[in-house]
Amino acid sequence: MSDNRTKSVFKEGAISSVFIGESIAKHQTKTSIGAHNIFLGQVRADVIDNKIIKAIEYTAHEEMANTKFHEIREAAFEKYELTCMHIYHSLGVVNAGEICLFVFVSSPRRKVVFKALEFIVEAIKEKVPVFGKEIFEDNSHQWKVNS
Amino acid sequence: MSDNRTKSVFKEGAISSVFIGESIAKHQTKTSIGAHNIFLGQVRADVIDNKIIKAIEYTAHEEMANTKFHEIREAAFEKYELTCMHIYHSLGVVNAGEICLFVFVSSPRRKVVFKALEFIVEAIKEKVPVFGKEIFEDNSHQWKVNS
Amino acid sequence: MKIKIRYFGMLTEVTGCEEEIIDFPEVVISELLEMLFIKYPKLKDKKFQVAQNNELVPFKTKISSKEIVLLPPFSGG
Amino acid sequence: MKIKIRYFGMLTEVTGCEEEIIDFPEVVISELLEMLFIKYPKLKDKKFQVAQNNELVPFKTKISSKEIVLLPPFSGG
Repeated sequence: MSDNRTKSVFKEGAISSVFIGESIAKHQTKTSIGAHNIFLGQVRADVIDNKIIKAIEYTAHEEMANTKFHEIREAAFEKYELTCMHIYHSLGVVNAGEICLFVFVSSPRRKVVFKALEFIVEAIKEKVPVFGKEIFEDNSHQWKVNS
Repeated sequence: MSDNRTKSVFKEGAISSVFIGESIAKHQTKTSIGAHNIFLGQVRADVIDNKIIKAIEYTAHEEMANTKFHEIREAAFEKYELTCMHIYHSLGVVNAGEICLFVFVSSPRRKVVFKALEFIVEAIKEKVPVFGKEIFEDNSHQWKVNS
Repeated sequence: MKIKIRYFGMLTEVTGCEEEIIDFPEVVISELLEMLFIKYPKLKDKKFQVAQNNELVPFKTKISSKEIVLLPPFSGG
Repeated sequence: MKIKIRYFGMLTEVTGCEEEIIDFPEVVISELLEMLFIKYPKLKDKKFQVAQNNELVPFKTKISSKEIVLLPPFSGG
């Protein structure tokens, strides 16, 4: 049931709420699923030294990133009883308030989805070579650091 | 920032994927948010003694349930740094594959949303007087038991 | 004293009703339950909790509300 | 031996390029880095990891690929 393992993860620009809604709708034919858990990363308009972040521009080492996404997916299916899993990450410019990361796990039972989702999100942050350039309203920038 | 505390939780029938997508869209003006976490409960078409569950009919002690939802919301805002929180639960008939529970938490930072969402979902299951009647395809039924 | 008693979920199948008003002279919930067990012998076999004023209460609690609620195990979500 | 070296994120601001091909006689990544530190003195102050064949490798690893990648701290999501 670990379908869609080879679908591409990267999407150009922001991930729309309509796309997320449609992804949810597609799972309503899978009647063995009892619980979904969805993580969304949204770009914050942080203020640093009186300058506001207006967007993040994402770049990635795509070949290595896809290898890592695949490994994370395999590890999660191995560790947790999941019916399906989808990961989408933006490349290019994502404005403040827009969504840059969408992770979606589904399982017959709820307890597993919480653990699986956190495992996947933390692994993405740690292991996938994606780089965020935080762009201020005056078009200056700094490089994003994950905490 | 703990807005929408008094909105009603119960919705008649299933919760649509379009409604969920629109809820996500509404949060894109809140640019202090960095992470959303969404739990969706979906009705499973379980097979019991060769009979398939086609739907669950939910009833509730509504006054007590609303009191409990309010207490859970207050406790979650107290315990975790959340920007907003929304809970929706179906009443009436929800067919297999449809969504009956939608819990949505948002925070500036990701670590807190995982803990907060699990806390809220477990509290709902434990403390809110909602009752599921599992209806089989032959219209016989049994009463749902949470595990 | 007239008390409204409400039943939910599977308990409505034992009592055949969602609510009823009973004229009841006693003051403790457990005494009310004893009376209900006589009226509905199968109720004794069911797992349930009692709420008054929107809060679960122990069976030894005094009745302080005009409405007593019998709730089977919760199964939301 | 000609090796393609690729840079990502903030490192591209130090090197002024995203990739370059260097003719390099040595066999260990740390030796390649020593050469890059001479070419780009500011690179020494940057935190980065090295990948070859889509895997992070220690600096003492032998070069076994035509492509070596320098990656600053990851900041996806």
